[in-house]
Amino acid sequence: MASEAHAETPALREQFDTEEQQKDASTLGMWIFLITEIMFFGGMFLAYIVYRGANPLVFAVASSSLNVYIGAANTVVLLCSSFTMVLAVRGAQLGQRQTIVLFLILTLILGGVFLGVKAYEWNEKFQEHHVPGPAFHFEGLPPELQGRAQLFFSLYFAMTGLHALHMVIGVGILSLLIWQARKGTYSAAYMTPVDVSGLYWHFVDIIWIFLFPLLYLIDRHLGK
Amino acid sequence: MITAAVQEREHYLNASYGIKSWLLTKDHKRIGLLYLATITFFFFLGGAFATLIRVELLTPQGDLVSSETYNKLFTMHGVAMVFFFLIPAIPATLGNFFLPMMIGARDLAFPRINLLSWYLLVLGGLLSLYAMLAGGVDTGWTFYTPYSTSYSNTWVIATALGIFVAGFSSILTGLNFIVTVHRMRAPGMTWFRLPLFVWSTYATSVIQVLGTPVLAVTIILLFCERVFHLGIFDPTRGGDPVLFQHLFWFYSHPAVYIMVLPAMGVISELVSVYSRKPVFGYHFVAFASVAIAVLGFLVWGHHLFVSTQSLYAGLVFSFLSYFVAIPSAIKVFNWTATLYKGSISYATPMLYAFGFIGLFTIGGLTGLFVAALGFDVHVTDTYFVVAHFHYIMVGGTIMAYLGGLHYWWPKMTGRMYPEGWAKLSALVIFLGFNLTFFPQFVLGYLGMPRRYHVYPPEFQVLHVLSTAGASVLAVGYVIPMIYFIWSLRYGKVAGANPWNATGLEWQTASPPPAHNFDQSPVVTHEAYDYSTVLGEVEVG
Amino acid sequence: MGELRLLPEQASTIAPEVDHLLYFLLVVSVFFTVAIFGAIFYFAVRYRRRSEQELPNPVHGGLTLEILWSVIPFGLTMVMFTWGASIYFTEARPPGDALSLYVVGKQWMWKLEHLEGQREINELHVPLGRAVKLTMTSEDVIHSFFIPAFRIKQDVLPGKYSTIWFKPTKPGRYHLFCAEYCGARHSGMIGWIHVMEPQEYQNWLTGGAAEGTLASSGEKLFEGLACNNCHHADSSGRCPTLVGLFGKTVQLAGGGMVKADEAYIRESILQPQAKVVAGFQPIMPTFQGLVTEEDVLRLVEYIKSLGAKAAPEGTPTPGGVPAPKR
Amino acid sequence: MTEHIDRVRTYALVFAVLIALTVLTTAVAFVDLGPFSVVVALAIAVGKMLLVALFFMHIRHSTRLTRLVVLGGLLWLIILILLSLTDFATRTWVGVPGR
Ligand code: HEA
Ligand code: HEA
Ligand code: HEC
Ligand code: CUA
Ligand SMILES: [Cu+2]
Repeated sequence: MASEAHAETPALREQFDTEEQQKDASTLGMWIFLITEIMFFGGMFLAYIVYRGANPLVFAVASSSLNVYIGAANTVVLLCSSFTMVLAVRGAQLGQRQTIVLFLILTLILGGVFLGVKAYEWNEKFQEHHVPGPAFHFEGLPPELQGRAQLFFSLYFAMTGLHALHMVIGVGILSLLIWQARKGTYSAAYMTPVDVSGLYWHFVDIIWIFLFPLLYLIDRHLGK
Repeated sequence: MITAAVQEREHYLNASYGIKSWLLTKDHKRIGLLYLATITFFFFLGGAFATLIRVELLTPQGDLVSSETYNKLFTMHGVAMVFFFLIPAIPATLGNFFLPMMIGARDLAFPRINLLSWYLLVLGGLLSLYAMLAGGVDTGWTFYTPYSTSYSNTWVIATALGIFVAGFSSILTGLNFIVTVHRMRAPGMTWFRLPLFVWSTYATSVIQVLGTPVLAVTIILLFCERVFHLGIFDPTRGGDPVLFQHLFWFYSHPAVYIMVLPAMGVISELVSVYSRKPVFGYHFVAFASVAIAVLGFLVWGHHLFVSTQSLYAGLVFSFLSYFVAIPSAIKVFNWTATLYKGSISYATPMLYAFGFIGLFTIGGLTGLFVAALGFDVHVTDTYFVVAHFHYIMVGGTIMAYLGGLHYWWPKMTGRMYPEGWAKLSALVIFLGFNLTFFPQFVLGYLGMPRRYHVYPPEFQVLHVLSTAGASVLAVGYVIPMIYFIWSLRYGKVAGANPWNATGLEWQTASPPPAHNFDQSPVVTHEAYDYSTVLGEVEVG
Repeated sequence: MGELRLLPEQASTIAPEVDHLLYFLLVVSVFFTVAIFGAIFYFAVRYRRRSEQELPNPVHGGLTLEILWSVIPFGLTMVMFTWGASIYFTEARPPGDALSLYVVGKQWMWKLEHLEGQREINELHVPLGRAVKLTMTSEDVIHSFFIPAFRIKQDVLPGKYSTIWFKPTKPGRYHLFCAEYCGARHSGMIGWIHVMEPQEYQNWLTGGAAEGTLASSGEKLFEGLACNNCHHADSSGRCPTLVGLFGKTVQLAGGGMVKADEAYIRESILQPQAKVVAGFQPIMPTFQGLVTEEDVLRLVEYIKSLGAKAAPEGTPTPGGVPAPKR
Repeated sequence: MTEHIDRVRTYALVFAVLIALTVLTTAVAFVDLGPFSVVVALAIAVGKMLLVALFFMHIRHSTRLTRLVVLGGLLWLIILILLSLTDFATRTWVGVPGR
């Protein structure tokens, strides 16, 4: 056996020399993962810009049909969850097990609320026939502009859908963290998973910070 | 240095036994071998499709297969070769195996993620394979809409999802490499002491991380359009098929540098070792890798010159395309200059390196042809383009890959390959390759469109030449396959450093121990300082 | 098996230009290829390893050398860029006096229409020495209109118009290919371009059994679809007049201007509400689904001809139909 | 990297500003600002992003490398969008359909 290798613990895997090296590596890894996410959503932002530029009026009309108050409320919910998340990470930095668990659970609940509201909104779209496809119908637009309205709603569903998917994954991660935190896995010395999950959660929040104005707010005055 | 008795010593291959010890391994070296097996499979699969394509094109009529089948053949050929062979080829096999060793690390930063990324490649491969067996897919490897979303009734979704999953594998590999190079270098291993292979693999990883997600989202949107009837690219709803092309090529152009940069890294190693000289202009070659990675992201629109993309965008993209040529030129010149006053050995890997430099030059220069707007209008979507990219991908990357495989084979297995056979096959491959693809330049300029199942009879002579070449080429590829397997048992036992190479990977036993080094290395020299590895020397 | 050629026939004004660029590119590449192959070969022989323990002196890189071999190739590439771009510019802008023709691609055939009303499938007859401009669209997927002898190619997309032009310089029969993969019979989507002497072309035009010019069938459609109920020759009523519209710049409601080209007229018919003319109500119904792409082309041609009537300075074309204004 | 632990007050303050900005951006949407509607909405969104990234994601205390990674990611997003717009934004300039 190699003389240098040491017994492996979660706090220090055998490929690393020091805990600090390991923590740095994990954090860097997470950030790199997040920039892949930027590019992932970036593709859809590009599509959005191109189509909004080509059909400003239709997009304004279509986006005015979304409920701003629900959107805003959901933004607040998500921001709250970011706040509780950051407190959970802080708890982890201080090695306070109770605090971690408490705030992670709060974050989880808020994430759940966000998804619930999103589900409600989606359901509404189904009832209003605002879901792209053969049954699509958007009142107030002439038949030949229905297609372009579908373009808006296609983007709406793709963007909020993929965002929601990220939330669902986040909820999964949170559940895992809660379970582990309760077991007492995390301490001031070893809290990297909490830390990097926090990064992920905030990132998903940032995406929504952009989706909200783009989908709900811009050009409402044109839509009237 | 340890050279004695390979058999008794414990190394990564005999540290544990059984299928499970392989399928659950976290050792980057074993994972490298798992990749090797996987991509070899896909290479021969893609090669089988290529063989059928070439046989079909022997005659102008479509007499071997139907049009539908032919279209599936070139699609599956492109998909298998690009996504499941060439993109993972060098980084995931040689990179996985040697990158940690070259920087003096015990493993990659995230061994579990490394294993996961192999599983993802296999999963993606199986999905695509399933699609191929279930009925195939016929959109071309470029999946242009609206054909792929609304018209094709083949297995588009399974294939696309396969590529999506494989994309994750690629992202994770890239991420792992970047973190490893930043955080795991041995003491004394500064950035400018890194072997050039590490530099180029690092640059590749940057592309993988920044580009692949865009392909992922493009596939997701395609998926949503085909399955959920969303209408992102659908022209009947005001969507723009050219937007799809932008998104696709935003990834797929940089992806060609994913395919060639690691190859360039291998060549830098080979040229240095077999002329026993440090790579001429080390810093320039190192930075050229990074420059190619960055500039490579600015040129994707050169695939869209006749797509109804705006004239001005065409100008911008053509202009920027020429910037990528410069770092490539720098590399070629520096490799050539490295040979000057060297001590040049004709070992097989070096022959492949010569082949690479020559064929890459031809492929790259014809890249300049197609980057010229007025010229590309005539040759785009003809065999000229087919020849251009095969020159780089087959003549270039595969040559480098084979060169690297021969070079590191003793380290990986502890055995030498048979030199005579190896030289022979290198020669066969070189000749077969040129006979296959050179005529295609002429064909393309004459106007032979690509993806054509039947063609006007005046093109036949050149097609026959090409097919003849492909048969020679196939033989050339089968020979190494055989002798590599043969050498596992009967090859000469290799010492720790049969080539007198300087990389850290050569300072440990062949095959290496499970943790790579018995003692963590400390680096005190620049890369490629051959005076440190040759015992007594004759200064020449 | 046919004869073995190395270059395709040169049959348009663009073809020699592209070929000249090819020669330049070839010279540069052959130079570099020979230089590099030569250098490798020479060094490999001259400096072959003579003993196993040989250690050459390291040669260190020089900044001047690096700069030299970056700057010289860069200069050459800029020549390539400019040259290529200038040809591309020419290709992108059809001359004003070009003969107008229409192309509709569909899986897997080319439908071509002359202003005079002749319709052809997978064949196109054009006069020698006269610039020809094609306005193209597709009914389904992307195709690409490719004539190797003319060295031109342009994709043909569903839902929008694209343009290509050429000026044949040599009579004969040339391949027309579809160059963008479009499904099962992509390789069957081929045809012929016949370049004829102008007189012969005239005979061909008059000889064919055309049901009236493109514009006149457009006029019939215009009446049949009751466009004329709203659009009158003068701007009376609730609708803008279409006379003299083509080529004009139109003021849109809600600000913005648009040039009334083929694409705009097509959109006005299929998506009237997308761009509404300033001062008018968006009452025009859509004709999407009621008209085919070919019908739209006829209507467009009719509206263009209205433009020309109002502008008598338009030069008459061989077919007798005045050319559209520049 | 030595651990830097922010005070709860800092987080609470940032959080409060974020909520305020959300209310603001929603309210502004009902005012007709013409083309500035987009500008204001995006400016506020960018502000919020910065707050989340700097404070909640600790970029304030992070290494140079991490910052470089983040900036790189944003730069690449800009490349994707701007270079694509060289096409979409100039489609009508030549005045020939499809060029
Ligand atoms: C590994 C793969 C690889 C690599 C490295 C490249 C490298 C380059 N490619 Fe290629 N390309 C492909 C794979 C690759 N390509 C593929 C797969 C396609 C087709 C996809 C499809 O449609 O299916 C394609 C298509 C393609 C097109 C579109 C053609 C068309 O569809 O019409 C263009 C256009 O600009 C292009 C340009 C270039 C350029 C300028 C380079 C440059 O990077 C080359 C730089 C190298 C050199 C210049 C040579 C070395 C230099 C010297 C020896 C010194 C002398 C130099 C000078 C005088 C400058 N490529
Ligand atoms: C890494 C990428 C890669 C590689 C290695 C290759 C390798 C080869 N390619 Fe391919 N090729 C592409 C990438 C690649 N190609 C892509 C992206 C396209 C475009 C697809 C599209 O249009 O969508 C393409 C398209 C393409 C075409 C154009 C088809 C068309 O447009 O109609 C042709 C035609 O000659 C061709 C030929 C070959 C040949 C002869 C080889 C040879 O080098 C292969 C040699 C290898 C073997 C022959 C395998 C080993 C031998 C055996 C297994 C023997 C046993 C064989 C049998 C039992 C059948 N390729
Ligand atoms: C019900 C009345 C009506 C009918 C029928 C009608 N149009 Fe129109 N059309 C209008 C009005 C009103 C406008 C101006 C407002 C707008 O742009 O939508 C207009 C605008 C146009 C324009 C743009 C004119 C400009 O100045 O830019 C074109 C072109 C056009 N119509 C063509 C047609 C064609 C071709 C048909 C028949 C196939 C047709 N129209 C049928 C009412 C009509
Ligand atoms: Cu039409 Cu290919
Ligand atoms: Cu490219």
